[in-house]
Amino acid sequence: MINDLIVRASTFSGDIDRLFLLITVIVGVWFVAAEAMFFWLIFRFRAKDGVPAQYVTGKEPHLKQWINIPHTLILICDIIIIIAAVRVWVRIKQTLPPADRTIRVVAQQWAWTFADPGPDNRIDTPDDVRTTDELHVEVGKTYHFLLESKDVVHSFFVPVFRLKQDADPGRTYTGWFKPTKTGTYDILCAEICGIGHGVMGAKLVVDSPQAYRQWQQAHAAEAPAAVNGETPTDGASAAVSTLVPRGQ
Amino acid sequence: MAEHTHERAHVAGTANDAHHDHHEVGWFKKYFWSTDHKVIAFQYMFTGMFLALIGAFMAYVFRMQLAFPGQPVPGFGVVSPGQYNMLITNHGSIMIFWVAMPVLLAGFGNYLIPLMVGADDMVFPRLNRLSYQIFFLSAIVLLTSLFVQNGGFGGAWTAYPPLSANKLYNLTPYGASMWLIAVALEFVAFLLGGINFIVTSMNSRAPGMKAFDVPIVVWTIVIASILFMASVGPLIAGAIMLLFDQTLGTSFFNPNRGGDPVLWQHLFWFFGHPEVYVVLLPAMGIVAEVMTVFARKKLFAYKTVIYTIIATGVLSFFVWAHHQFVAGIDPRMANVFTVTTVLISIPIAEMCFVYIATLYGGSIRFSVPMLWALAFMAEFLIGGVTGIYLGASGLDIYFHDTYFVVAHFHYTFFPIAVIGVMAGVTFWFPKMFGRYMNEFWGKVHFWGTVIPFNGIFIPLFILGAAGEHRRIFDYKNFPQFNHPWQNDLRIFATVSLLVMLLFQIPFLVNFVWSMFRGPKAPKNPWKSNTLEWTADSPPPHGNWAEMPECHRGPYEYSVPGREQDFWPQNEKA
Amino acid sequence: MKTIATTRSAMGIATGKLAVWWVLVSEIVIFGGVLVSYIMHRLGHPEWAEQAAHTHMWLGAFNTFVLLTSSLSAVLAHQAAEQGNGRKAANLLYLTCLGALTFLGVKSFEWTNEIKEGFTIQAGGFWSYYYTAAGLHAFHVFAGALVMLWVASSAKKNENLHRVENVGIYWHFVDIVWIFLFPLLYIAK
Amino acid sequence: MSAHAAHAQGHHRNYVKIWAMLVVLLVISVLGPMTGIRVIMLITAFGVALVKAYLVAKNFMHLDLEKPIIHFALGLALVFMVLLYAGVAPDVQKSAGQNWKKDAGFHHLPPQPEHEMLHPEELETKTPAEREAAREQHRDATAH
Repeated sequence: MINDLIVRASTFSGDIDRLFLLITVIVGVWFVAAEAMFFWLIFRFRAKDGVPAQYVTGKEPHLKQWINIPHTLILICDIIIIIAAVRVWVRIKQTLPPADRTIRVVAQQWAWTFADPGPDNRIDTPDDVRTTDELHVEVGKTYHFLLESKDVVHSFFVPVFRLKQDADPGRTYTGWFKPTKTGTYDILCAEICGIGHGVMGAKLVVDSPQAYRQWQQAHAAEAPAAVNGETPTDGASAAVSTLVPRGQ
Repeated sequence: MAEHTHERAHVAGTANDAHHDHHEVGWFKKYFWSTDHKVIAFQYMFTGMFLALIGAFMAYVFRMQLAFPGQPVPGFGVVSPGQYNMLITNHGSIMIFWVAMPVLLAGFGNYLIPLMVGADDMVFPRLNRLSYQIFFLSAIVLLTSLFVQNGGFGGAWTAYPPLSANKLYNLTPYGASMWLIAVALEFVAFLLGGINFIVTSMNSRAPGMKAFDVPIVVWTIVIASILFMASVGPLIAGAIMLLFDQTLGTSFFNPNRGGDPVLWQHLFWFFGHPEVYVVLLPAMGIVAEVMTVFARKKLFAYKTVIYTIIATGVLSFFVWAHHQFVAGIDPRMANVFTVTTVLISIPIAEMCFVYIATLYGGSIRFSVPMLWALAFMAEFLIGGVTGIYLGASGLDIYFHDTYFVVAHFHYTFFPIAVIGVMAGVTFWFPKMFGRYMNEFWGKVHFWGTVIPFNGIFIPLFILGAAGEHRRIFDYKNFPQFNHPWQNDLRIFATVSLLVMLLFQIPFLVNFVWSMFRGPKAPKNPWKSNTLEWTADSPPPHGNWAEMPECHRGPYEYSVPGREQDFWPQNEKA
Repeated sequence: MKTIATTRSAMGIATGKLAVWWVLVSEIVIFGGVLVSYIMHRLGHPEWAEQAAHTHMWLGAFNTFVLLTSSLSAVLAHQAAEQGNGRKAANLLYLTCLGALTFLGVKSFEWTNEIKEGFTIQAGGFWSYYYTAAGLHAFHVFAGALVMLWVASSAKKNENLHRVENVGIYWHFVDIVWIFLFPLLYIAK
Repeated sequence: MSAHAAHAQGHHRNYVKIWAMLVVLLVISVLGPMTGIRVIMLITAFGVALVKAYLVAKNFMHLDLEKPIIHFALGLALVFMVLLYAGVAPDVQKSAGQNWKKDAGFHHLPPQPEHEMLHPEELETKTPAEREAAREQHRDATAH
């Protein structure tokens, strides 16, 4: 149902949509049943003069079962929902498939900074391609992202990937996604981060392999020069502490 | 058991000149410095209603900004991003801490507990007055925080550090600290108030009133006070730490100097989730009272409701991190919390089923309080049901901090703080003011509120499912959310809000007019059983000349073999 | 002006004492919040131990002794109040307040030295928790002393003797909090 | 038996004797850590603290004579604190988890000077017009 509203562009976005469907079916059945019973009782037992209300203590077995049976059925439905949800959670958040490419995502007050590993496909090397507010990824490749924040809590949210992970300052988060559909989409900050929270969007471009290689070549050429001569020290802090060069 | 049989109210005079022996108190002493639990209840209720108008105005402003971005909002002007954040932060804070809590917990608690347990007042009247004064001070501090330099605090009602801790990040140095002090004062006020509620309902029950003869609304308000008291502690500690981070430069939540921002999230939500049950339970209690009276029927299973209330209360301490699934907690912990979160739906579902089952075999009269109570049950089911989506950790990855969450918690908070409260106000109005409210205008207000309410938040469910994230002042920066159909949904929601706000005017007029000029109401207008209906309307200081005793449970309606279909608690067998 | 509500005791517990127990429930969770956060950080940050080495363990020990003694005088005051001897109860309460003042005096002496040595509240994670936890406790000691003076003033005239027990219970709780604070702040090095 | 009679029975406790035991325990809890052995330090410092707390609660606060509802309420508060610890420690106490680790800006990153902050108008936005809009928004946000 969600994919009518927003396109699926990653491997696990289908899982989340199916989980949504499963919960909608289970919860929808219970909701309709409860509301129907509710309105039927209201209509059936509306005040009719001369017809007094009944004295029901709630201990009568034939009435108590109207509570106990739904009670146990809901418990079963809850267990089904829990199992389905945990399976999706484990697949997305707790397993890291081997990565074809690792990118670094740094959130700061009101801008996203991305570091693509560049032609040598190793992160934190001089040939990294750093861009602001624009992330190019290659369709069909498994990506790991190292997510950090430089100041306040932000949240790396890519609706088309159905992916969200908060970036708490002082921590590095590792997650993965695998794009399946080319196109230009949005990256959002889903945790309030001050006045510029509303302008803190970034562009996600899922390229075909050729387009991606072209983009990488074009940017890799100017990347070393762009880092204004300062030799980036290796290690995680390199990408974080150097202020963002004007990569386009 | 208490050995006194016939207590004389300390008011020497007979019922009608109950004020006789009191020296004639001045206007100020009677309304602003009174220790009478009914006057303090009105103080809480009117402060809550006044702040509800402010909260509603804020909602009006930022919904207009969302529907027509950039255009000046009539009555406010152009909304800048900083103002937008301030408006949503303080809309959330005001509606939860300064409207739902005072009206539901303190307003109804103060008014109903002494009357329903058959006491003349709270056990500590002066402490009760002090708790309102601290609450009033907290409201003043919050409202002034909106007008200080750089504006009010804009870091959301959850105030996550380092945004809330570092003035260079939130750009509202004074607003942030004043907001925090206001919230801390409000906690102190409700701790003091809570002690009064718990001890009064535990110790001051009328002779003969056993634990299971106490009406459900008293049970719910007492258990809500206990939940609040047990859950607010760590957040008071957190608030002290955050205030020191803001002002003294300590490093509790500053990651660069050894602190940890996730600690605040945990301390906040350890309080946050029990807090939503603190406001839910009194509303469920009010709905129980109203439903049983207008269905003329005994509550389906009194003990089951008590056990589900206690089960919900205790379980609510095990679920807090479902607010933080993607906020950086360890993914293995998320599995624990998704299990407890989805399982907490069982006691609540059980309670709803028992309420629905109470209607079976009833003789339902659709007067205004019953309409509100039934609407509460119908609307709250939507809120409860959509909670399962967010409790399922896998799905929360997508839905966290989107409008789906906003729509979900409005479908729980709105029935609690507006529909439930309206059920209570319209039901106890004759007792509070001795006059009837107008039935026709009551129904106009009812339909005019409930239908547009759905018009506001059903579109938000759809926008949320499309991935629209919350707290964004202008969606034209995000092409994905700038489609015409999304803008139309936002406009539809805003127009529904305007219609709903317009329909509040008939209520305010009806409320104020009926208070002075409504038709007189007898002691027991709805023919119900609980003790407050045995006192005069409005009850004098000290409530009864001769304190009532309790001989049976509160829900003995339509007992076979009796000509009347109700049996007041104080009537001898 | 006592309401009828206060005279009733449906639970069989005196209203004042029941209220004090509920106050202690809320205090347990407040101090619990600070201590749980502190314990987590101490276990997560072994390097705080060298910051903690600068606390004066002997002053902490003496303060513990002072609070234990004031707990003794508080319970003796309660015993005297049970026997109806309001004057003796009031004197013992004044003795307890003297213990509170000694505690606060030692603490202020201790803090001024530490701040002079440069260990202010901003000096590091440990010091932030040290001043917040001990400060919150000292505030409760001070508030307890004030309430005790108020209770003693009416106990002197043999009135409201039940209050002596209630303030005693609160005082023993403040003592128990310090019994846990002492090893956490001063000994865990 | 009403609470009052229970108190009479509670009188015979010799409070001074209990006080003396508490002082002895205090001395133990101070000398224990002197030995420097970590295990002894833990037992004496915290074990003794628990025993002292038990003594004060039982004898001075007469908790043993109190109604069970009080024990239940106090116990519940303590259980909630243990629950708070169990729920929060995996994130705050540990320095790494399944998909996260504390590093950037936590340990080895030099403490960021408080005043190093990217002002909104310096924010690198796409076109000069948008840069101007961001600058104007900031001025407007801090002006009102």
